[in-house]
Amino acid sequence: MSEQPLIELRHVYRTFKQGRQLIPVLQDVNLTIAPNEIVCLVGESGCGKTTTGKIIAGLLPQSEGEVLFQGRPLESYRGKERAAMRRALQIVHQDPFASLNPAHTIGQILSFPLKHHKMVSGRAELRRRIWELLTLVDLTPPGDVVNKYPHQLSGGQRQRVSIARALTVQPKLIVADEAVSMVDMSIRVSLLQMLHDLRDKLNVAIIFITHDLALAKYFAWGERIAVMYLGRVVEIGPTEQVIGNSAHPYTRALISAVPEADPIRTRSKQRMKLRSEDIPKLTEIPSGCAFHPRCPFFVPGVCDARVPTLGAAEGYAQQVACPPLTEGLGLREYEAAAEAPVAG
Amino acid sequence: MAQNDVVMSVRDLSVNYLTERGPLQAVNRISFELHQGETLALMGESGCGKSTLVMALMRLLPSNARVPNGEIHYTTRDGRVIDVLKMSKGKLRAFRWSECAMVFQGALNALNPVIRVRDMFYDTGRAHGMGSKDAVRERALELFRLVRLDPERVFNAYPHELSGGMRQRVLIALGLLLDPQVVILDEPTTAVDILTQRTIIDVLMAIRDKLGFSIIFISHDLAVAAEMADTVATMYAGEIVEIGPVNEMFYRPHHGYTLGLLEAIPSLAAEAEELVSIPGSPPDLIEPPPGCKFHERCPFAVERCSREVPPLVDVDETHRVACFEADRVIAKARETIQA
Amino acid sequence: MNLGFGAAATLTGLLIGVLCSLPPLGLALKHRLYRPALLTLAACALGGFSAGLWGGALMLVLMSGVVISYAYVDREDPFTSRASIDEVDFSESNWEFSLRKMAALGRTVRASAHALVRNKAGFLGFLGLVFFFVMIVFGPLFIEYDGQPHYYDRLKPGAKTLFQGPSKEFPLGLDWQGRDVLSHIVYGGKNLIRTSVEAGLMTTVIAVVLGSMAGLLGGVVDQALSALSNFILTIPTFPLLVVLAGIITFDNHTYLALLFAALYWPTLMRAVRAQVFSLRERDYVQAAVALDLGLPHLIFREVLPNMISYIVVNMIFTIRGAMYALVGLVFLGMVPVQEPDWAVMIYIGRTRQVIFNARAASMLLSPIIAIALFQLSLVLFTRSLEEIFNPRLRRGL
Amino acid sequence: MWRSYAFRVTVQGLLTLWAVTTFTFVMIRKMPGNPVEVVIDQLIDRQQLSYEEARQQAAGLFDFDPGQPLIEQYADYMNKLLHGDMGKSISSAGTPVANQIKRYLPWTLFSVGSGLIISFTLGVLLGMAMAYWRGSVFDNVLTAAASLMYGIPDFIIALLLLLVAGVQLKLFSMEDVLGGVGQDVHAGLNLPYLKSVVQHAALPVITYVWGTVGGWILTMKSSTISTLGEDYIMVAKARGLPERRILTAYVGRNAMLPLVTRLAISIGFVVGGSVIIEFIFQYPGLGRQLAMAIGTRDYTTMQGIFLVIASAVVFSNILADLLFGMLDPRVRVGGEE
Repeated sequence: MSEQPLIELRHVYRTFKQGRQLIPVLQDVNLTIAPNEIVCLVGESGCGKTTTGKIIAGLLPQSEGEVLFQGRPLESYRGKERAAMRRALQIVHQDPFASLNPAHTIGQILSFPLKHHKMVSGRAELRRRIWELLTLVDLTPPGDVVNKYPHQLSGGQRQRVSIARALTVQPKLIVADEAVSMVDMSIRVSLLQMLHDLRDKLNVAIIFITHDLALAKYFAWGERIAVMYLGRVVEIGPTEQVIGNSAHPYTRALISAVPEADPIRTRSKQRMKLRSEDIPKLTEIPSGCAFHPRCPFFVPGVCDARVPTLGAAEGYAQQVACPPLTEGLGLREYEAAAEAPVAG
Repeated sequence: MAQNDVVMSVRDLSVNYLTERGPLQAVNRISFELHQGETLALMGESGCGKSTLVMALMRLLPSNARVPNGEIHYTTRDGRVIDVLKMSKGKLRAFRWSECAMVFQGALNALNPVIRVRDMFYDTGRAHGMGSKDAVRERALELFRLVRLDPERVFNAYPHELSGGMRQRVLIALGLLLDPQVVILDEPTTAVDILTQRTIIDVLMAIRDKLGFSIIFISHDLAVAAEMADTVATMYAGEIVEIGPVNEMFYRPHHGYTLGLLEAIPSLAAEAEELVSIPGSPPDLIEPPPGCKFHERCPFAVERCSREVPPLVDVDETHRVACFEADRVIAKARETIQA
Repeated sequence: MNLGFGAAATLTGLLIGVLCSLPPLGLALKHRLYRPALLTLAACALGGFSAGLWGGALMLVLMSGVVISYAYVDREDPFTSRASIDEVDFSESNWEFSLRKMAALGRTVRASAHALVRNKAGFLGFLGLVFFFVMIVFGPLFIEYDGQPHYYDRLKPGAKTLFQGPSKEFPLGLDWQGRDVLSHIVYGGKNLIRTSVEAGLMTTVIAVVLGSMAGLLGGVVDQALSALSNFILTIPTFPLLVVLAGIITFDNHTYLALLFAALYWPTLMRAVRAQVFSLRERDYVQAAVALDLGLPHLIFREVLPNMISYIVVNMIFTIRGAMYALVGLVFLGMVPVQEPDWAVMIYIGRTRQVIFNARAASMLLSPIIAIALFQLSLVLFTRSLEEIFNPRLRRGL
Repeated sequence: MWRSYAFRVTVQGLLTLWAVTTFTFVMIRKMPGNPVEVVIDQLIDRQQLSYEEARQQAAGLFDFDPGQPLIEQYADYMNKLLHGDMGKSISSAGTPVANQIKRYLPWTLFSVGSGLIISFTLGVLLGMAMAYWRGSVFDNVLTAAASLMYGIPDFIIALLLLLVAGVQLKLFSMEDVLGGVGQDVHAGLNLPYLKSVVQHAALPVITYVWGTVGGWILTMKSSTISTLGEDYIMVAKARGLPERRILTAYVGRNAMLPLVTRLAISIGFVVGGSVIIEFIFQYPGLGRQLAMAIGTRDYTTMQGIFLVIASAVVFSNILADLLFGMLDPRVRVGGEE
């Protein structure tokens, strides 16, 4: 990519304190997002995708490593530049019921950032801008919602307001953290399509965080997907490749496990058998590749010996963190996997 | 009885909630039959009445709910037919769990946090005269093995010591303790991770085939229904708008809402796809719209839909739909869905 | 001439009130809003009468808002237009803008009034508080304070004995010196209530400031404040007050209130801190942080509006606690006796052994019932407060 | 984790206790109107002593030498305290404060303690019943009654009891209810004595119950209501468990959890929360003694009683923390949030 990345994570670590224990939530995460790009972060609960999103949005400092915005570390921004940088990075949360302050009307919620950052001059322009924003997120006519309180709107409408609020400050990047998972499925798609349209119209990049592979595939078609497991990115690359020609055994396991809304196909799908169904606790992350105790392609002495880093693998266009693949050993089913699955 | 293997037959069942603004029609004139060993999936979005319906089947409705009309007939293994809605309190208590058990969403707190898992099994066993604690224990450990849990450890654990997926499986085991004929599953795979969801689906299907009970499960996830169900019913605004065998429903939908849902679900297997969402939002159930409740959001709606309520009519022996424009829907479905 | 609080409960005050009612009244009549017009007149007159220019002006603003909110309903809002953005006119004159703001204020007032009336227990409490307010402010207009002792040789005119039960002439009877109990009730609540309210206000201010500091800043500040509050919470408050009273002389009511505040703040502070902590994690606060709206916005726009009912309810309970402690101190004789005062009436009842005098019942029961009623009103009133401050309940306006 | 949790809680409590002791110590010595000077003045006044003589006598009374530097006094005081010596009373010259406390504490413990037990039991039972039959006449009447009781301060109730039931209606004679025990009975395990004790404690106990039961009722009701809404109650019903079992192990136990902590904390206030009530009923408890000590400027007694009250609160807080850990398995294992 000749263009300078919008956001770059370099060896980012994040730990949380729980009692006296330190819990590593993110380990050595490297990620670049180009302007106007869509990247999906996919993974199960506890894989660190939300933490990554919060760090990118500037809501959480990293414990170690660097986060660069347009080539400079976030911490190096000062004064006006810092304010502009903060505004450029916005977040849309998962829960439409918690993301809007119940004490204010929709009009007020949108006017606070517009007024505070002097994005508009004068009342007429303020109201014009609110009208514009509400139309932009398909809340038409705006008069139906502008004077309402959040509790008077449906979940989908609220999520649109959240997006409009993020747009008030003309961001360059929006982190959408499970932004549609609590919305009814019949209207999810329209929200996703709206986000796509906004990306095209307003030239923003979107980081879309989800646990739903099919949704990620739909949203990031033609873009990139990163799969995370226990605080690390295990596979990243073009969506068509990651989904259609997955490299990492974990990604393969996920894809084989997902049921499909197609009775014949879903019943005839090949399921991958894991060696263990237990997800390790974050306090006891296995050595080497964190997936090795469950991985059916486990190679003793390789997978549990060294922590894999993302790299190219033969036959795959994406990057993958799997020693047998990156070191050219290839995947061979582990003998024990043929036996009965281990009880949970 | 027309068919001998019907275990549960629901006719014309309605449930209203009393609210400040007036009665809310949560379930409206629903009828269906559940056969032995059949898995029936009730599909629908939040607020469509699916939870209310299954609560009514076990008479677990909250105190502000009323059942103005309807019948629920249950056939026991020895052929007796029970009217669930007319049962006395004592008989109802015996009916619950031993004939018809329910698996609640395990990620929420469906297990009493202050007592051990084993005590919940003992309680249930004692309440239904299962004999000694040892008998309960033996059965529980056997069930734990079936649902792929470490029997001894889980049996003596407190709920908070178990992960979400494990709790869900404990609930499944608890539901099967008394070998019921019907098991109701409430969103069994919602809010659990993908790989855990896979385990639960596999476990459920394996023990269903082994023990031979019938399942009614409610979910908003079409994919799970596609995988597990024999029969699928779509619910919209308190009504069953379409019901039929799983392949019929997924490949030959006759109702605009069923088709709409199918067109809104992304698939992993497909290449780049065109998805369409259903415009608008579900209607107010206190003052529902006249005619077909879906007509305001339906691309197939004609003038008649806003006047008359479409009756549930047979498409064929097993497939029924409540839509005036079913022909146009199926024609459209043939274009978009390739089986 | 004094037009401020000095004009309270005088003809001037009433006149101020009526004058203040004229603008909204005129507007209401012009729009044929007769019920609001009547309410306006009553509210403004009462406001002026009870607090002079301050009350009158406040009512003038509030009632204008109410009237405008009725009259403003049909006004066209550009947001409702379905035309394209270039065809809609968003400009608004200052006059229209202030009208819109006034109408919003009026709607809030109306919603609060509805919420107040909706909860029966809360409304009862409100009426109780209004009763005491009216009694303290307007009582002196009609009842003269009877502070001089009367003795058997010169009984109060119209009295038969020193301790006289309720009669037509003396509705609450006479006390141990033959003085009119009613007058002591009317005059004796002011200091007690004022000190309690001051204590409640000070406690709330201290608790909210420290609690928000602990919650928002965290770290060392939080730990230090938590340790301090834990320490104070461990000390039994009332015995400490009693001990302190043995050492210091409480002759200044504001000092006393301050002392209460110094001992009572930890409970509320911990609650505020916990609330701030939980609110800080809310998504909408996080969004405000991401939008870089600044600390004042976070405190005053995002956090406080969602805590206000909680804080006010707690303040009322603190007022209640302060009054309890105050009466207790007086009862034990730990505070210099200053008449007229409800608590002092009970204290005298105890020290003069009239507790056991069956005829003195009225003199003792009157302040007891007054205190009980006031405290009960406070507790009941809190029921309405939650509804008043909850935006979810402001529907349909 | 559980061990260290208990340890942490205990250490915190002891630290607080130490802080309270030091605070009282400094307060009594450094507050305006120096109590030592007050006593010296009194002695000069009453016994016509010279200042030096009075100072020495006062020092004897106070059990510390006001002339010493504060830090030495403090070391001395703490040393004695650790050996269970709380000094001697000033007003009833020579009686060790510890003895006085031993004499008055049982009365307070008996009256407030039984009040607390009755009040808690009543509150829990009624609150739970009200939550079960929510919206019924029974619930509405009791809710109103509970708010009423909760709204009125306890000493007001005590006075009303005396005035209305005693003085006006003459339901009992003052001799039978005021004080700790009748004068014509001999202390010991005999029936007349016990009867007299119970009779005299009746009014204070009724007052405590009246003043606190409303709070227990309302808390238990709301706690039960929120428990009844939990999924596991629904599951228990679906499992066909008998009502009684659901009521005890499922609803009761979970609904009681928040109340148990409050009960433990209340136990701490049993010792000190009764000054006014004991005063009104002339009940020979610790609270009344504290008030008397203040009235007579008996600083050593004051300090001693205060310390007892504060330690009771500290220990009950520790108890509350530990008890909660025992009842709720989630706290027991995790120990952290």
